Amino acid sequence: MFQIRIHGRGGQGVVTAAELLSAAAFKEGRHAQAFPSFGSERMGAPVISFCRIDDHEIRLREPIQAPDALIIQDPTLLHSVDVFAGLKPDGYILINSQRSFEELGIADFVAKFPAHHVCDVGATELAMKHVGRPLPNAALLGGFAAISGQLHMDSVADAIMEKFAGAVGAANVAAAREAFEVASRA
Amino acid sequence: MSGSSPSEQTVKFYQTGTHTVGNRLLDDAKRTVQASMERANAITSGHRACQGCGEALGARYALDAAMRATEGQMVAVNATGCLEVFTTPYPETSWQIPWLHSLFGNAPAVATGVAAAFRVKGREDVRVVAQGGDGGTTDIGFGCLSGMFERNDDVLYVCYDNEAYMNTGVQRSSATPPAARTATTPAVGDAPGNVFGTGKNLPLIAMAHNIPYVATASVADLHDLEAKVTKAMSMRGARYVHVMVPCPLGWGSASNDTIKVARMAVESGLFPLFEAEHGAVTASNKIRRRVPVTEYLKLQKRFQHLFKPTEDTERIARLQAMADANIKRFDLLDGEDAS
Amino acid sequence: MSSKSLPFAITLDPGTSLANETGSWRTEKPVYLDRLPPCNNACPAGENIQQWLFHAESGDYHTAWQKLMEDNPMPGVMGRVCYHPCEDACNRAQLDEAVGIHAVERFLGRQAWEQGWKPEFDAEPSGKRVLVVGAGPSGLSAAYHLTRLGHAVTIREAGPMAGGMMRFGIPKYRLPRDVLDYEIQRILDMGVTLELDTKVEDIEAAFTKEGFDAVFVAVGAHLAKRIDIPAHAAGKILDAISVLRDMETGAEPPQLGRRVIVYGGGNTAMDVARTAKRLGVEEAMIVYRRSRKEMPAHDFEATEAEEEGVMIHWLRTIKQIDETSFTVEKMAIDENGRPQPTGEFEEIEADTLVLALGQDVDTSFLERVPGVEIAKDGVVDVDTQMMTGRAGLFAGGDMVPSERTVTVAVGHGKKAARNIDAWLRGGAYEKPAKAEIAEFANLNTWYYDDAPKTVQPALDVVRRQSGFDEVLQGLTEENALFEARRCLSCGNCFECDNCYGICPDNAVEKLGPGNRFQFKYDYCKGCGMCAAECPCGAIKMVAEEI
Amino acid sequence: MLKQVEGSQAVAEAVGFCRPEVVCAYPITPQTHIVEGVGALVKAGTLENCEYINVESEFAALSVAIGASAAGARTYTATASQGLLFMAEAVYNAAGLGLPIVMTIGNRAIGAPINIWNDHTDSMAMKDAGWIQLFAETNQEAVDLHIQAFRLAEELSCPVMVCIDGFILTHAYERIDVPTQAEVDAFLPPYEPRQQLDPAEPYSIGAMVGPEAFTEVRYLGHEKQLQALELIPEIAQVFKDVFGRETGGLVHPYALDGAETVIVALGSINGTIKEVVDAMREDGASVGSLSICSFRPFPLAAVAEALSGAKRVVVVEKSLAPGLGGVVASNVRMALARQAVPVQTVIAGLGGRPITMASLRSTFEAAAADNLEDVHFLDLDTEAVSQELARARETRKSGPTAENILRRLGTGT
Repeated sequence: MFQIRIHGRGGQGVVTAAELLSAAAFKEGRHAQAFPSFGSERMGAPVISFCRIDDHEIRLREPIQAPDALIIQDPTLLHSVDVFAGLKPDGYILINSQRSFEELGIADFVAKFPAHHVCDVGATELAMKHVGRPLPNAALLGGFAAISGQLHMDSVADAIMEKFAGAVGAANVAAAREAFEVASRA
Repeated sequence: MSGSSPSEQTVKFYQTGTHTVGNRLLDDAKRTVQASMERANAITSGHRACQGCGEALGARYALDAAMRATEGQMVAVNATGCLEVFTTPYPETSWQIPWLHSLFGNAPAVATGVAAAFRVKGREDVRVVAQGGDGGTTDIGFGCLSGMFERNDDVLYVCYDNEAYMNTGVQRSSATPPAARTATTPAVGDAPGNVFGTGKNLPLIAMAHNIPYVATASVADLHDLEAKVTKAMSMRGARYVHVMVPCPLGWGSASNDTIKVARMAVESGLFPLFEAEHGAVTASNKIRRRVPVTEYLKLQKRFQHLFKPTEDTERIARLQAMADANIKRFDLLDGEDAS
Repeated sequence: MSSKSLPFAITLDPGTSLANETGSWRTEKPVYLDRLPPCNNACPAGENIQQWLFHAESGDYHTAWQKLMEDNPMPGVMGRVCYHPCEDACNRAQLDEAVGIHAVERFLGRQAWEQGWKPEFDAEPSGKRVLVVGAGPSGLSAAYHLTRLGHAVTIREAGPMAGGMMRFGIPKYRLPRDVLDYEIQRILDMGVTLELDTKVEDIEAAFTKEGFDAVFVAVGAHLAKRIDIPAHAAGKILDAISVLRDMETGAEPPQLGRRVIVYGGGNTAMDVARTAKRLGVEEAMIVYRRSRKEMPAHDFEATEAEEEGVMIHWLRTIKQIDETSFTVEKMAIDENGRPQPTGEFEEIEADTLVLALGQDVDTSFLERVPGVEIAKDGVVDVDTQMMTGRAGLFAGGDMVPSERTVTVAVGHGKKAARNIDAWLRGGAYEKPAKAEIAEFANLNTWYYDDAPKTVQPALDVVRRQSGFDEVLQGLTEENALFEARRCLSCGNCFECDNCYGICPDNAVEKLGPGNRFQFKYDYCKGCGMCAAECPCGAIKMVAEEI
Repeated sequence: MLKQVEGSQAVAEAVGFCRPEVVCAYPITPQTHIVEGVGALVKAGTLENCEYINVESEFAALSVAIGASAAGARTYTATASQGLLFMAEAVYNAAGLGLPIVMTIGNRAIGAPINIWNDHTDSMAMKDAGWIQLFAETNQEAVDLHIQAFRLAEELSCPVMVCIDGFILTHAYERIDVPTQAEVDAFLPPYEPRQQLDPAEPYSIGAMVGPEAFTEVRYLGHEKQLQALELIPEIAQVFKDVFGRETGGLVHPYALDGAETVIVALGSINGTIKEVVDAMREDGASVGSLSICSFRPFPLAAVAEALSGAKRVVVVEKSLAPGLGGVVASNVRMALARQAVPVQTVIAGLGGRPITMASLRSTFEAAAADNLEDVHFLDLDTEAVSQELARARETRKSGPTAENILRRLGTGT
């Protein structure tokens, strides 16, 4: 079972990201379970969502404490929340940032992980470029597909198109695909 | 009250004029439903209301009128209270119409549900009348009532106002008038009875919802009561009729004075009779023979402390002022008396 | 429907509470009753006024008239000349104004004439013959009622015309003669024999020789009272009765000169003065020793007289007559209401003095009849059955002790007829017990609409001074209907449905038009609302015996 | 048809396929997504002949449902937590009148302290109101139970609550086989009311019943629940025939063969419990679990039979009967009245406290070693409570407990 934990802030589509991941996995015939860190968070407050992916029915209902992957939609969280808590030693880290890990001040930490497991992508910029709004979640899913290999970019794209019809969907897919490219090159 | 064409006269100048329930010479249109041998008797005999119960009378008038207006295609919903208790103690019911009792505070909402059910079944010909006492209407059921009004559901709500919780033994409600003695506003101390400056005026609150029709009525004018219910049933949407029904037990009035007491309330101006449509007053019934409030108060033991051992002129004056205010506000006097 | 399929106890079949007979709660129970309306109670002729108004108010004038005719054979006359004590007693007077009963009665009389209605009655011929002496209101009424009861009646009248005081005492302008003639004729048409100019001298002979089974004498009071006034040279002095009689019988009207003094304060005095005015005298004066308050005449007659220009000298007595000058002394009323001389005098000029001081009965023809008692004031004594000391001889009208009005006379006629009938059948007439009076307090007048009395149109004064046209006009149908409908129906259910409508327990059963209502005592809790809200006081609460 | 969909959305669709005629909506987390979903179906015209009524309170919501149901309409509403308590009077009334209303409960804690997260206190507060209470283990079962609930309610003329864990199920996106309209129509016949308001048959419904008949009325209500014990498995069977899925029924036994320690629970926590059971079995422990789907009526016989082989029973429940312990545990003990089997209570997940596999496992192992106190509060911060108790002992005016603890934990304001 592959478990993803997504960190972000209210309004950044953190819950939607988990939903899209689960939808993409579903499209690949897998079982998936997405759920938010339930609460009454408002815009801007730290938010967590979860997604489990497996090949058979998922019965487990506990929050993900030892994730296989982390998606951090907002680098400012690095200093306010213990986003890395419980991350498996060979886990994956995807951070939404154009800055280097050094600049983010986590170079030493990420160094402990396999190089191709950690990546930062300027997803917000990509979103601005393609969608015109600073919503990094869809783009990050492309990045996640690239580094984790858990999902095909196409199923991520399908999931996005299903959630956001028409132009908005297409723009998000474009952002995701570019993020996919960026992450693949890294 | 004027006009002297012979046809007019046969009605106006018939001995009983427009005031009795019916009479042998009046054409049917001029009689009340209750004059008819074929009346519905929505509430039939054998109910357990007290002697001289104004509510039993008012309810039969209201519902029989509604029955006529709907040609019998009608359902009644009842809040908990005297009316419900005295009409349906197992194993007998006095109702001869489809009738539902759920709770004290939810009659308007239940009525909404009933109306919705008939609407969805394409039976919009079946109309819904919800009813309750002043407690169920102005207090515990107030939220549901406001909701029903606000949604403008196709329900006529009739409040039988006897100005206290009679079913539980005469406790104060928000419809209890100032100075009235109840079990929870006893006639003791230096300000005996209910407190001045309290209570709520539900007809006016109903009007504030902008619903199609609001009216006040009284068992003192049964033609008027019937006419208003009939008019209400000719409309769709949320409608509200507030009927004053004296309670001999709770008011300490003689059981045979029920109609007289109600009449004095109207003639003194303490209980104005008026109609309003979409939030605006459209008509008011003129006082026929104005009387001072004392004529009304003296008939009831609940106001006895205003007269014994000494006359409480100050509070009586405040009650008179309330009546005078109504008279002014609702323009209750005819022509020259008005000045 | 059956409740088998229904949830137990929570859901109930309609109307099942009928099994719960709440009548057992009752300590008092309502009962319907007919109280005696004050108008009926006050009517000297015993008319059932409320009942004939009840029919009139529904526009059924024929039934109303027939009902009226059961007690009074002359509605047209009565509606004009009766001083209507019924209206004085009318409860409606305490609400706004009394119902104009007389006007409706007069209207019904008019209807009967126009429609040619005949009184409906069915009585087996009794084979008995009754002689009525005197064709005045009393005699005519007796004859009428005796005929309704199946007896053969002969009226003997000393005078040339029937009607008695209705003709010889009441001027045309109050009672047009065509009305009088018509209603008298209607009585005769029922089979009554009338013999005019036939003075009965021998009552006994009527029994023995002619074989009448009973005799009713009602010859009235025709002898004018006289007084002595000191007169050096008396001017022309007449009596009121002769003046009024001459108006009917004389070749030409009586000569009264330019100025007339009528002496007296009764209705007759008023009639004579007003007649004089109509005959063209310049000054018609009335001299009366008491004040308006004490006069026996009805106030409206004095008022009408004054309207017509009659000058009334109150508190005066005539002390002396010298040709055309009359010395009168002013009087003053003492604490006992008696007039006392003041010693102050005045002079009044007049050509003629008409005495209107009342009448006495001519009882001479009865004095020979054994057993007949004559009272001290010259009237005939009768027992409660109106029979004199002579078995089978009855008397009534002005000649027996009572108020002297046409209506009282008509009432006597009816009462006598009933007694004579009972006597002829070998019994005694039992007057049915009176129901309790419907007092104003018994009514709930809220339910009656405001409806002031209709004013009968009156002839303008000029025409009243110049001719004998009837002063008061009749009502139109609309007005009569209106007036009839002002009746409060005191004490008698008129089916207003109030009790049926306002009973909180549906304990009143409506029996349909004309059949009134009945109580369902199984359910009546005895709250008393029906009695309290009955407009006319036809429901009474009575204690349940426990 | 398989979908990756949010639990609330799937339930909304399933309810829509049941063709409710009147739906009353009042928002309260975490149930809101469901009535929003149904509302959208009505607004879009997908769900026809349905009156969707926005009311002013939960009390009104169920009251409107009562009126609609009494007038013969298939009626649905949903609520949670405070909302369920606010409509409590109407909850009893609907059952007393025998109205087949179906209501979803998005299970949530009851304040104070105010708390929007999941536990079962709300449903438990109404467990004896006369309604049937079915608890869903998964979102698939949540969907299926609603379809079964309408049939059950209408056959018995008794209201049914379908209880779904708030957030855990209502807000989870999962693979769910959402049925088609045709399938539901094949399973659920049109509503034929046992009684209804009808001018042609003017009954009085809701009479006042005195001592002379009240006990009988209550007995009949009890009898109705006993009938449900028969009917629930039958309907589950019919459902399986139509949909090919085994959901609903009275209880779901899991790995009971030779299980000495059996875990009993309601709702979604059974998923995690099964994982724990599997893990422990792999390590040779003889544990199994029993998920109770029908809490009212309580399947005494079925539970007794399922637990007949157990040496000990641990009831994990998301509700607390203060002063007693476990509500479910008490019921299970009654089922085991004739078996000398210890039943222990584990109070877990109150107010949304995560229930982790680790905590459960250690607890079950302690139980298996007969080393678990009753009543056990899972993951209780003993330090926090003991300090607060000490403080309270010291000062009379100790202030509000909740705020004190938060302050101490440094998460308060």
